[in-house]
Amino acid sequence: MAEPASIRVVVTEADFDLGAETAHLEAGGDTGAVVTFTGRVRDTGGALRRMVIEHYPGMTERALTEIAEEACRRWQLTGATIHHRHGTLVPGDRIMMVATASRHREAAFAAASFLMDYLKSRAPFWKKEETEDGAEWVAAREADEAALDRWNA
Amino acid sequence: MAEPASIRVVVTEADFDLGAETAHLEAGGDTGAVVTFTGRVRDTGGALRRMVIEHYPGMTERALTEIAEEACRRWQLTGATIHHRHGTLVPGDRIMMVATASRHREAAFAAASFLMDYLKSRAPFWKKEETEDGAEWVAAREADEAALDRWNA
Amino acid sequence: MKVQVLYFAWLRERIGRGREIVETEAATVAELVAELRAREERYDLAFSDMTAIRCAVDQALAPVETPLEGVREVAFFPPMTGG
Amino acid sequence: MKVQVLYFAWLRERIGRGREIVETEAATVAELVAELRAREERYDLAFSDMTAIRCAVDQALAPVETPLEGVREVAFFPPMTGG
Repeated sequence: MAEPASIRVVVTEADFDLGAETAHLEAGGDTGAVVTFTGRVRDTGGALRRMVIEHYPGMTERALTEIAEEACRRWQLTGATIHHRHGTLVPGDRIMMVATASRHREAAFAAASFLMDYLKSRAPFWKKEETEDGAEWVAAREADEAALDRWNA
Repeated sequence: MAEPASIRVVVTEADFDLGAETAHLEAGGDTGAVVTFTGRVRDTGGALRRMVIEHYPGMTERALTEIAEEACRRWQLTGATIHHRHGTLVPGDRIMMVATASRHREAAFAAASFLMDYLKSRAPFWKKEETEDGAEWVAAREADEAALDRWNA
Repeated sequence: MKVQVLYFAWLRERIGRGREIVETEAATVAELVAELRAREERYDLAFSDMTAIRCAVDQALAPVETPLEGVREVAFFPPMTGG
Repeated sequence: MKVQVLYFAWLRERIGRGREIVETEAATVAELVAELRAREERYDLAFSDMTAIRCAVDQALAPVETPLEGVREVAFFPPMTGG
């Protein structure tokens, strides 16, 4: 039998080290493929001053862990990591990352994409963008909600 | 108009730094999403002693650059990186990585998956595995060739 | 019974607080919302379009029809925008 | 004409060399393969199953029907296994 996948969920104001997180995931002997996704605050034409990310402490960690566990049920993963920041960020800052490890690339790609789709619409984070014209809560994209459908076909 | 995507292709015996490569790709102001894939020598039950990767100098760099350029034509990428090692590796060593950067996650995921599928079957690398029972060239997987079909539907 | 009620993002801003203890006899989350709306205008305005609001019961997403019996924590917030 | 011919992976091992300059009048890659096979048994064996062999002409993948006119470099190798 394969070892159970190692799940790691971190919610913090601090930045992360993608190389170190990936090296950690690679450590299992049966890992042949690691896929990562990194989200970053875009500098939308210089208009954005800062982004504030609010979350729901307690539920956030629970939701992210459930999403990671679901990914491990759907694919044969050796590990899955989610690291999401909250607090105040500026353009260029990293917002979050997911990483998935598996024997082969297909499972790692599918699982990373799945984690992102679910995290976008099912984990309790809210982004507020501040420009010189004021502050505004980011609206949810319909495309993000629709993206979940492909995992339930 | 968007700036042209920055393409980076490296073929070397040396290992790479995933965090540094990703940070390099993130540097563009319009990059919101970076997806990476890392391939690694699996420790298949302790049987594998080493893996030797042969390649076709000249054609390799050309093929990888063409694959990256094709990805930039198909998706709106801000950057694409391919780093592939050759020479002698041992279990646990990293073999290669691709990274793609874009405004949104969908393009970055699709392009990284595309790069991997094409690289597997169209870039001139050959793997030889050495166990205590001898050495054997890795056979191409039919699934890898079939994976190209989905990009030409 | 006493329920801890939490508000996030623009819902928190409109209501003017992030959390409060609510004494209620509501049978469901929907009834709790009706009670809150009847209480003050800022609640009434904040909850005026329930299609723009999501709900979590004891830290798990749940529909507004969910019974409140035995529930400790209810949270209201707009659709999530993480990632 | 003179063409540089390269062999990789098990094809290189079976033929016993990685590259050579071949003097040929072959019109296509397929004709070049026929000439090589006629030359020595190790070539004949190495090229006995062309479905297991891929070909590059001037460093780009190409079918064996490709004309040799003006070509500087032809490479033969098994299906690729990178990544």
